Amino acid sequence: MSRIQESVIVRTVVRIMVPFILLFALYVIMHGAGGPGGGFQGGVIFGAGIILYAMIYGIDAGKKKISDALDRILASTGLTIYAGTGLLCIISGGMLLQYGAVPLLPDNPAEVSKYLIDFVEIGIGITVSAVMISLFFDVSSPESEEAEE
Amino acid sequence: MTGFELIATHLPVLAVVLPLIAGFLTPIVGWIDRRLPWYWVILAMFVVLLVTGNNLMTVINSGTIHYKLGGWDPPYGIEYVIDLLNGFVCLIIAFIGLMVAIYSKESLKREVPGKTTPFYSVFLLLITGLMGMTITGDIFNFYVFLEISSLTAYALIAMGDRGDGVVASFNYLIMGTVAASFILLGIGYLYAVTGSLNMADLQDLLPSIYESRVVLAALAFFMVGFSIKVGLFPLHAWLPDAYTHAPSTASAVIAGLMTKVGAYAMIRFMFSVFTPVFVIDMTRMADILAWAAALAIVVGSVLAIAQSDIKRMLAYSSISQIGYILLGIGLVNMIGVQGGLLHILNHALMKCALFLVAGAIFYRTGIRNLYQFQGLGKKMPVTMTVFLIAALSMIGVPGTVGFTSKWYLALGSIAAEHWIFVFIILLSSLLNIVYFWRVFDNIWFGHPHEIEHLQRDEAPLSMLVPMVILAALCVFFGLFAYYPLHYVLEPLSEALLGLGGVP
Amino acid sequence: MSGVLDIVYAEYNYWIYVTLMMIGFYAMIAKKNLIKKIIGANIFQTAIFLFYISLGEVEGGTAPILVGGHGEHAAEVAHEVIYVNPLPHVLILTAIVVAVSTTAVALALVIRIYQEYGSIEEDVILAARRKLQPEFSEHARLKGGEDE
Amino acid sequence: MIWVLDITMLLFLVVCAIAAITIKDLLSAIIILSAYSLIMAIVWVEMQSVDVGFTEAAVGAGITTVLFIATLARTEGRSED
Amino acid sequence: MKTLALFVVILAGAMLIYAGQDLPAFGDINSPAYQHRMTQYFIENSLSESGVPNIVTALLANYRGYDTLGETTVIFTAGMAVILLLRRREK
Repeated sequence: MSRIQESVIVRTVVRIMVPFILLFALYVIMHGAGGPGGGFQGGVIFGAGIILYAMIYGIDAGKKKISDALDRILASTGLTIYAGTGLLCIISGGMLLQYGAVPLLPDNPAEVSKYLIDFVEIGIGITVSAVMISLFFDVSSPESEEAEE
Repeated sequence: MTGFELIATHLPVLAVVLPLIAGFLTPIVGWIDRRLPWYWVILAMFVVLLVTGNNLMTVINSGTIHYKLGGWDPPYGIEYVIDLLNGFVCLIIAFIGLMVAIYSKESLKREVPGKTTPFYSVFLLLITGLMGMTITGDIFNFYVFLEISSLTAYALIAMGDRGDGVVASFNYLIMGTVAASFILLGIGYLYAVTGSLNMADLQDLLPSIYESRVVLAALAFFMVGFSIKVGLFPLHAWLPDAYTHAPSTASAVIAGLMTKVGAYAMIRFMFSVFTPVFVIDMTRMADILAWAAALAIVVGSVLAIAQSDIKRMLAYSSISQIGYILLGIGLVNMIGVQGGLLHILNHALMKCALFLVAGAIFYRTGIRNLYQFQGLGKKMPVTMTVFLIAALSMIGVPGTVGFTSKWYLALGSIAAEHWIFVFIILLSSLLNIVYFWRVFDNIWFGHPHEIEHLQRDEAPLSMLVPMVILAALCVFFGLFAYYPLHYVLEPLSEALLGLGGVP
Repeated sequence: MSGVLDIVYAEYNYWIYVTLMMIGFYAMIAKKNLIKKIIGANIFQTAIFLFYISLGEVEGGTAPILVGGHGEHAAEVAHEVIYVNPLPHVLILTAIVVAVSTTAVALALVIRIYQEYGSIEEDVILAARRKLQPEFSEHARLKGGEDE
Repeated sequence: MIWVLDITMLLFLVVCAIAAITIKDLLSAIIILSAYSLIMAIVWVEMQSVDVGFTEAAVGAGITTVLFIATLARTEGRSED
Repeated sequence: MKTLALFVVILAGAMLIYAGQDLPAFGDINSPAYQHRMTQYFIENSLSESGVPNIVTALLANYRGYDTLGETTVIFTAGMAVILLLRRREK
């Protein structure tokens, strides 16, 4: 449509870059425990990667990758992971979100909480990226109104 | 540990987590079948009602409940504290939420067609936000849930009248963001001078630095922020439009609950974060609040008389009713505080009922202008009886719950030797009669020419049931005000004023 | 002279934050353009975040990521290094997310308002509402005294 | 003399903020807001709060700007004040 | 309207400056926020109790994990709200 969207250079660069952005996003999510980063930052970057793709290749192409229904389900899934972890702690006899109570490695609660923190960060990442993508699609595309489901 | 004991331990947190989980699973439920979300919401709200009821019973029988989230001792982690005050408010939230949820089925089909699934999801998240604000014992956690409830409220209001609804919602958003930012600022100030975020811990740490200007500024920011949230008089500009143009379901839940929770938060911060000594004697904040509330009572009632749109009239009357609650708190004597707290229950019941009635009239006739209501008394007798009872309660006729709370407020004013407040309460009751009389006059004695063609046409059953229950409760608590007063409010106001806050 | 400079130096963050907050707050309530209001809200909120982060700052402190790796060493190392206060950072991480959510909802509302009225200027919208509903102008007149 | 740099950046923040609310062209205002967020992120990283700086760079300068510009594309780009 | 706004803003600013005199100095290690038992507790125990070296992550996901659950909910709410506002109705 616009000049930028037709430019071969931009299209090629975006096509090459997007997978690396997504990879970096996953790295940021998983790296949250040891350094700066975490579910939010990673989720936002992941969303930004998809948004970049959709900006250059068009909203419809973006929606082919992540449809509205999938997006909605992903947003719920991330929160389910988080809240599910919390409930798992309750079932294991602890308080809500008391990671140490989960009997994964009975002798080392700190190690358990390390893994569960990673797990929870993944949940946050999924929700955040799904919501960011859905926000962009909704705000930017008049045509999404008709194309709903 | 048996399953039952396991659940019993975690009931305090389930009051918040259940609507949360139900809220984000609603899109999936709606994806399975579009008719399911209504049943889903009813189920969720019913379970939440049982949970909060059980919590309040536990508090009455065995004292304050502490729940350590994540198992961390306060102040390191976040703590949930349920005492009489928030147990009571939570029960109101759950109950009004359930009533409105039942009512919403038909009304949403008409007013928000085709969007019921996300609407219910947002509705449940609103309940989550209000619950979380109420239960929490950590001021930053309070802020997070405050934002959940605000965001959902903006979305719900925007679903109302085309154009007007969105503009009202945007204005509310700007005001709400200012309010939330002030509250965040106040939290930051308290953290800067104490290093803590836990309410109980703050209450221990603060008295030694009450001379600090930072603490005073924090209190000022909290009070301004909450005043915007409850729509206290000079800061009420967002409220009439928002209540008028929201869908009737949203009006009922927002008018019934949002401002009550705001008032609760004000009480909580005044008496449980700061101490009565600070708010009453050192800063005179209680006096300021009482006078502002008295002003709101008069101005709200006067402006209500000038309205012809029924929802707008109810919105202005909300401004004056909020004044009653805050007046009671500002009086800071036993009987006045009891009156103010009882008015939380009272106003939630009757204002919710009135908005539901307005919605039912709109559903059947499409009319909101009260001068066109002629003859509705014969067309929709049950609905109009509900309206009559709720309005009488609003005026404060003996035998309704409104009478009891006004009576206590007047006694409290006399005890505080503020005779002017007694006069204001009487004056406002007269003004209430004036503006409700116009409606009664049209409904029962007017000649039906606008809606002549209609036969006797009562609202659908799913709308009638919650309205009738609410009206019945207005009368029930009017006749048996002893129960809430004796079991909850008397010990509560003693704790609030006596020992320096809720234990 | 040096006394004044010391005060300014010791609290310069604070002055900047107050200035930014006033700028944002002013834009929120005085600007007629809806997008400008949202920009103001963003500046207001970021200013508050700056205040929080300044609270956490400790002279000579390092970022709150434990150096020296894992296990038993970590506790020893923790005593040797001064870390800045991590709690304000956590609070602000949460608050940033809240701020972006509010912005998103506000922008969605702006789009809806534009669809309805064809403008994002507050006074044009007000005029359009007056024209659409005769009843509204009555309210506006009655309300005029207390709102404006 | 690192504090000179600090003060310069903070003053630049104020300049950006004033520019963002006074400029009549909304696209420019938003780009300036984005620059403001980025400088803010740098200030925070300099204050040793790396996580928050990272987030602000991703959220404030990234997503918020994208959403603003997407909104502008569907509304109008000029402001009367 | 503009003068009223200016007045309100200056009032708020004056309040902030008034309060600012009593705030702890910038970067002061003796500030109440740093000296509160919480701060030292987090720095010393976060690794042994949560197993992650980044204290901010430990706080975010573990000690104040419930705040983060709320925060994720806020994001989800925003997504739902925008869907509610901008999408046309389902068929």
